[in-house]
Amino acid sequence: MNVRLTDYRGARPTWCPGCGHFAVLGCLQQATYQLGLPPELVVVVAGIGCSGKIVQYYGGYGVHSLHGRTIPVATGIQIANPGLTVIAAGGDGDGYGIGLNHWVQAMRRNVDITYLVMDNHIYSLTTGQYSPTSRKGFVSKTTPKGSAEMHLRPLEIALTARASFVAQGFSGDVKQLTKIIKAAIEHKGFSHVNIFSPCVTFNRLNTYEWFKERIISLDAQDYSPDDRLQALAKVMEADGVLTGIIFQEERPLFHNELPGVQDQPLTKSPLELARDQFQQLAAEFLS
Amino acid sequence: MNVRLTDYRGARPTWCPGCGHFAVLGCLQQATYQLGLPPELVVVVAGIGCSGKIVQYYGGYGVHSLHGRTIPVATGIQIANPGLTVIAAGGDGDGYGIGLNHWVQAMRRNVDITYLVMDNHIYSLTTGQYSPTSRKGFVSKTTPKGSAEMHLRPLEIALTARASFVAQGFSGDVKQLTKIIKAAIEHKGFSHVNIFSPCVTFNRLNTYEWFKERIISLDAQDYSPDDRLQALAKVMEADGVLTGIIFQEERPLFHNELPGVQDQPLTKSPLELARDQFQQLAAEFLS
Amino acid sequence: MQQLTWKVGGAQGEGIDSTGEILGAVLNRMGYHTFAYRHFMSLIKGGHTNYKIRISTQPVHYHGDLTDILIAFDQRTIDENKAELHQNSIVIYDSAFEPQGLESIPCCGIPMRETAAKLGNPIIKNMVAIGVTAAALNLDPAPFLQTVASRFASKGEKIVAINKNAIQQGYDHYREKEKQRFKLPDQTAQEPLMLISGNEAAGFGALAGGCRFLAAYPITPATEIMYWLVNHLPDYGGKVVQVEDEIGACLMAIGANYAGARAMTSTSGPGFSLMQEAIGLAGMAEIPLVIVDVQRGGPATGLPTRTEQSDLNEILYGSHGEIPRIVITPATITDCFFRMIDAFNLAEHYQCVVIVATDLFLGMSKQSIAGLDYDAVKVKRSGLIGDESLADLEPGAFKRYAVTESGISPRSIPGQANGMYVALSNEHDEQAREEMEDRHNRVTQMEKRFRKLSSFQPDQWGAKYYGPDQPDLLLIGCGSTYAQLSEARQALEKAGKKVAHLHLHILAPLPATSVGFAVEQAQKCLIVDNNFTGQLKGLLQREIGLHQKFILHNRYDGMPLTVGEIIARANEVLQ
Amino acid sequence: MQQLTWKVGGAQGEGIDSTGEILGAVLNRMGYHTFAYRHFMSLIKGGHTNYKIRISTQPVHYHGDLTDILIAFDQRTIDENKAELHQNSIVIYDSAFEPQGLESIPCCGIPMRETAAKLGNPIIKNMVAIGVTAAALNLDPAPFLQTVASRFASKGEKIVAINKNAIQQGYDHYREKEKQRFKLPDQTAQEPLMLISGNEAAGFGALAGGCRFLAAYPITPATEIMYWLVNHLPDYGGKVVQVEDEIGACLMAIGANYAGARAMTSTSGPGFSLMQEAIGLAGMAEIPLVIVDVQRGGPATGLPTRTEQSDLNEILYGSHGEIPRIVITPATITDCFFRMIDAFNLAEHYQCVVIVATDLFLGMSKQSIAGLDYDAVKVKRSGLIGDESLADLEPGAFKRYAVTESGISPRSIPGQANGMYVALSNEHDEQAREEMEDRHNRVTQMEKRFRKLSSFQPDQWGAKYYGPDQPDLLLIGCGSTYAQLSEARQALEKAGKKVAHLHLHILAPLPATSVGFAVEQAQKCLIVDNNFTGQLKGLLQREIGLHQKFILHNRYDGMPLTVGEIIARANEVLQ
Ligand SMILES: Cc1ncc(C[n+]2csc(CCOP(=O)(O)OP(=O)(O)O)c2C)c(N)n1
Ligand SMILES: Cc1ncc(C[n+]2csc(CCOP(=O)(O)OP(=O)(O)O)c2C)c(N)n1
Ligand code: SF4
Ligand code: SF4
Ligand SMILES: [Mg+2]
Ligand SMILES: [Mg+2]
Repeated sequence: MNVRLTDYRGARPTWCPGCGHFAVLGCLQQATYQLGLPPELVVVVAGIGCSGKIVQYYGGYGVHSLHGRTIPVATGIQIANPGLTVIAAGGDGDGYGIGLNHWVQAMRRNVDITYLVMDNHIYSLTTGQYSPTSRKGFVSKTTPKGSAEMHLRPLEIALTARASFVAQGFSGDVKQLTKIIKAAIEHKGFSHVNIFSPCVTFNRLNTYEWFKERIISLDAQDYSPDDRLQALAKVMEADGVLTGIIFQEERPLFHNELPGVQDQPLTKSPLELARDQFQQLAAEFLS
Repeated sequence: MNVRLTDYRGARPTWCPGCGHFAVLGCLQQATYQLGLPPELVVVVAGIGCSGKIVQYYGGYGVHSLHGRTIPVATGIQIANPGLTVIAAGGDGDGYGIGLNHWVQAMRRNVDITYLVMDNHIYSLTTGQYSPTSRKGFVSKTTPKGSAEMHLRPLEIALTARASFVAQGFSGDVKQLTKIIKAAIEHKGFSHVNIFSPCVTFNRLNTYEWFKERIISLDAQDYSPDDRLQALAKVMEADGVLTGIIFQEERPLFHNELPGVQDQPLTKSPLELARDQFQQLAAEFLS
Repeated sequence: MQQLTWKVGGAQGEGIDSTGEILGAVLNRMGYHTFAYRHFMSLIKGGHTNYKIRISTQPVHYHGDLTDILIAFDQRTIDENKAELHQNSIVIYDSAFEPQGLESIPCCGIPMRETAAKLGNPIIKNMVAIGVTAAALNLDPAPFLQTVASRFASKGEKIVAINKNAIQQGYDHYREKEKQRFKLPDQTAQEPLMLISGNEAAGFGALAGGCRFLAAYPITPATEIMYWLVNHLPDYGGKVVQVEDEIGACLMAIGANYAGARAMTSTSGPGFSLMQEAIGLAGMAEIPLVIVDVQRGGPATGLPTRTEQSDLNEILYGSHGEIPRIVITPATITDCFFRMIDAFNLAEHYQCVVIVATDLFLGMSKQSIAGLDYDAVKVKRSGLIGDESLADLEPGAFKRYAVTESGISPRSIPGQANGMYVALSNEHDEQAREEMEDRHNRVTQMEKRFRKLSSFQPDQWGAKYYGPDQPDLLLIGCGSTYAQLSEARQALEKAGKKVAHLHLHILAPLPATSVGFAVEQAQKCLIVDNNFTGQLKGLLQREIGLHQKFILHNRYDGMPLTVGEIIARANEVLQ
Repeated sequence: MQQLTWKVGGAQGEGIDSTGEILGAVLNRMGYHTFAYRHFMSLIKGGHTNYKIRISTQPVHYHGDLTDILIAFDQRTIDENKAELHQNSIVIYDSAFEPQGLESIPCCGIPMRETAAKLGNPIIKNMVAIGVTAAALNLDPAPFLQTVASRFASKGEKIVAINKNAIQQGYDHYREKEKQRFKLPDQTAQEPLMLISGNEAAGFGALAGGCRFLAAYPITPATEIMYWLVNHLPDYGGKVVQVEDEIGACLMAIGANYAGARAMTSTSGPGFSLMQEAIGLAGMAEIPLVIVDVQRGGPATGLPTRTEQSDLNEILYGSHGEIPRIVITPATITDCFFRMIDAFNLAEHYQCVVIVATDLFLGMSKQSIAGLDYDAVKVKRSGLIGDESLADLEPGAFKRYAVTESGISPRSIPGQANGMYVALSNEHDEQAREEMEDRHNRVTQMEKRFRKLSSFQPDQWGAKYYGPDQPDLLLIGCGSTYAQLSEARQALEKAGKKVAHLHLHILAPLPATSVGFAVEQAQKCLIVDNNFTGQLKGLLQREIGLHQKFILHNRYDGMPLTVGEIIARANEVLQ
């Protein structure tokens, strides 16, 4: 196997110059490259949003799913063929708004996928409405007087929904982000990675500077990500604006826990029933 | 105003004898009666499930909504007329399965409603499939070999999603449950009440006894429900099986934070524009 | 054909279903053809439920209009079922109550509850009823005793003994009290009969058709498909996931299909409505997808325990925008099995959504059927590009949505080197890497997607014609109304009427040639719809025209159609 | 009618829209009738976008097939728009590039970017383009300078000065270089014209129709309705919520309606698909509900920035089970305003779902319209039972779903004493307290719900006929194709053809009398659909019959229809 970094290139990105999403794409390409995962074994499932276009710009297999529907599609792919590396990727609106339920349930199931949320605190592709992670008071096209809602805390939800890997990165720190994405992919189980990925066109509040001024990096701290409650305390203390690997544990994987054969992917199981198998099944109906 | 307890009676319940949901109905009737809320000012919005039938048996206004869709309907009613007491009620499948997203978002918004989840750890009306709160390994019609998923922790999610009131009751303790429901209704903001409400027909595991043996009541403890992180710690420590008021805080209400008049309900605002209002609006389009 | 209909009714939670199931099992084992229909309510205990079995020497696909033997545990059973009784019926009631309103219909009280109570458990009055039934049918109680013994074996000897005792006492009670006995003809079927419901048949058909993944959410009356598959798929390399909702279920199935598995979801109306957006994704991204909609009474939560064919419109026209789709309406329980195999083959071949529309009546009813033919099961693979073909291509040259003459493009599966592409919900070009708004490309791709089905020939098996050419009246139905329509047609034929029957097994693409020809030929057409607005009639009007020939007969009270009402309406129209 | 078409094109993010908006605003203020169409892509920067304005002395509802003046910032603008150019067009391009492929079409290079760059900000090349436009149209630059001054006032004097300077220099450049100038006739409209988009008109219409609550989720091309309402509803006692998804949005609107507010949701295809189940709830529980579906290119995510009338099927037939519904298709921007008022009155009167189907073309285009008539706005209340009537009843005697002759039952609002009831998604009886599976009740309630609309007379304003009786060809369309159809009809008439035009403003219940009569009369009918499968044609076939008369002309590349293609097709058919 002789992969080059360029093998992970898809279409030419159309994001605005300076968009945080470039870094996420680059780090994902780096991470999969460094891990030596051939692109044909990587499937990116993306939502709808500027963020979701990452699937078009990454070079592997992919599904550009519906708005908010990355996780169930990714889950279906992962269960069907656990030999693939499945990455779900989308925006904060996509994942924490319309798609939140799928995300929460996938975490407690511990589906073996990596979820990258490119969190710019705004709906960008639809040209600027507040999102679930926008702070209260955020002024946007649909909140001309400021949003009326307290923002959602993705890391806290991920922790209490029992994600087995929870991390946060920042498009302004690609070294750390690459490291995090690598660790997330390597982690067996649901890896939740929230990424502060500024929208330079519509979000004038949560800019690179805004994040830089506030972010506390766990890398610089003496922190061990093995206690869920402590992780929660840490996240609350930092008001959610911290980066690094926040929590990690080993837990049985959903596709292994589901009854059924484990030694080969679903996609490889023979489709035809042998005559005796058929007759045995039919015989169950004989009263 | 001269309300009697019988005024809160609706249709005759068809639940199985011994069903935990009877207690929830009774306590809700007691609570609203004791609070002196005339039934015409109470609106119950219920989901689909055995639990959801509570709306038919309670005597006020009600919407028997769709499966998983109590919260948005209740929110619409509450915003339209904050003079009403709006109670959302449904099962664990309804609220923590299909309907989870609406619930999480309503908590951070702090919509001023009370949400009663009648949590029997199973889908009952559909005659016994595991639910999001069923423990891993739970055997049901759809999990003949035991469920493959870690269960959802509603209290932890409620806490991290920033519910301003979080409590848990038990159908086996109607005194405490009535007290909790009263407090929940009196609380201004989103009140989340999870209620262990055993299904005596389909859930042979999580019986009254099962709960009784495990429940830790906060009432007997020196506990003050004013610290979110501490509440989380408490809940985790008890593995979620504790009762009482777990957390409460005062926070601005969603309908007040939304721009618009606050002094009268939406439903009372005049529907016709005066000529000058109309012309002023039209004039905005003159270039 | 000799036949008899039997029904037992009481409150939910009284073991009505198991009474029926045991009788059905014994009769089926004896070689009788049975068809059983469960009537129930959306509550767990109380209310009224009944279980009806039609017993025949020939295959029957319907439980019959009338009831010969009614076993009533309560007055409500009599009230709700009186209309089905006739002068030769007998009502066997629990003498714990005094039946009202039976007028001249023969009846016989048996102390069912009392007998059971004396045996220590009033709930086993249903076993007493089984004994009563054996006696009334003039059958040897032995096979019933055996069946019960094996069913309850795991519960211990004591339980078995009590139950057997109850049967025996019921048998004796009836023989003591009542002379009127129905004599079933001797019967031995050629081969052992399977007793199977439409839902089970659909589950089994899916497995046989190569399905290895089901993602679904529980909903009446579709959940039995899930039950069957969760109990069997894992043994054949498959998996089943109960998802958080139907949106997720449909998308999970789409994901698994994308990854190369044959995957499906099963649901009923409310869940089907939630899948509308996802259906569009499968259509746009050309991902095979099989959906079974076991229709129930609508709208909204509607009548969850009743039957209706009222999702046809949404099945045919749901989802925003436009995608090609195949809609199959199995007509019988055996059909449920075979049409699922077709569904998977077609979904893969045409890379499109295939919706199999059954209903509560077909899905939850149980029928004795002659063994399913293994040799008739054909899993046909198609459209998948091989590793070698991909290896022959320049890197990146593979065109997932290549514009071909057939409209069908080669499909790669994740894991295949050099086959990478993005399955997009946005419009896209052949290359399938990024979204594409270009209008010429749009036209090409839109036409390509819709061209796919031009090679599909729904007339091959999508419309079946029974009866004389150039009939005075053509009965037209689809799906589960088959049984009643064919019985009605036969009765009308016997009565000397020139009536034919056209039955639709495929609604989209409509077998328009066959339908058009049949309609042309007929004087008038009576379209039988199990819904309010006449959705099948609407479809035929839209696709065929000739509105003036179409007359609607529809039923929308949640019950399956009766043979009698169709005959009556046909006679009315023929006048 | 004198007229001229102007278009500016470039990459997204180059200020193309504001160029068009400023020109539109100035012309509108001068009393010209304008119609502006925005062509854009589903990305934020780059790609190709253009803004086209048709300028006329008479009201126009469409931006025209051709382009007289094309201002091109890049070659792609020329490539994508060349087909609209004619021999008398002029292409004014930024001399930063060398235009290719214009053959004999006159063109003129102006250093737009360079001029802007010299002024210190290359982005204001769009202001240079405005100056160029003023010169090309032979207009005084003053009003442009004023408009820009007031638009940018908040940004400070320096910015204003640079922008004005850019306009002036563009003006001067063009006058120096180019003689060819288009002369607009003098024009002063009777009254000041409003420059308004279909989405704004729908928002304003909703407010005027009594809407006080909007719950919605952002989606192109519907979000502008939300913008308008969020900026205005709060001042009139209303509120707007951006919900977590469209399922929640629809249900929140249902909740608010149940509570007595006039409430709505607005969306486009993908969101509309997600609302299917909720629509059934409103139908079953008889809760008024207004939904606006601003259609876009489908299926799935499809072509989010392009127009299509491809949700008609789902609008008409979506949701499982059966509910009565009203479907309104506004034909013009003014119509968007008034039909919203109708929608709210009808939803309340019939206690049903009213779907207003517009599309991207109608929703996002901006037109100069003569002032909306305040006196034509009528908020009609109906069906609400008074407190006194409730007080007169025995406690618990109020029947929310009373079976009336009209099918319409009295409705109480939470808070009203003695009016308590449960709005159920399950089947229910008149009393509306608990679910009810009884079959007779089912029939009664089903018939009651569907009887409601029998008093609705869609023929009153749902179908409008233009042109001669007994035409050789009848053009039929619905919604936004009105403009092109009516221009085509007029052109055909001028050419001596006997062509009429029937336009549908209501699709359900279909104004079948008018349509049937018109179709009967016509030799042939050309049905114009802005979708692939001919959804309007399908509807008419289903409801009217006479298939042999129907010919389809459809467009499905995401663009609005052109007048020219309709004329060409009509001539073809007339041969
Ligand atoms: C069902 C549905 N509703 C709405 C939309 C419109 N839509 C497209 S992207 C988007 C929001 C994107 O925001 P986010 O997920 O934060 O991604 P970003 O653009 O900020 O990267 C919305 C609302 C849609 N495509 N589908
Ligand atoms: C969209 C939709 N999917 C599925 C169903 C079927 N359904 C009805 S109730 C129910 C589960 C009820 O479980 P829960 O909410 O826990 O209530 P319980 O009966 O246990 O009180 C389901 C799946 C439905 N009505 N609608
Ligand atoms: S709009 Fe924002 S999120 Fe979208 S591409 Fe531009 S910078 Fe990135
Ligand atoms: S089935 Fe369970 S939840 Fe439903 S009514 Fe009976 S006991 Fe209660
Ligand atoms: Mg975002
Ligand atoms: Mg439950």
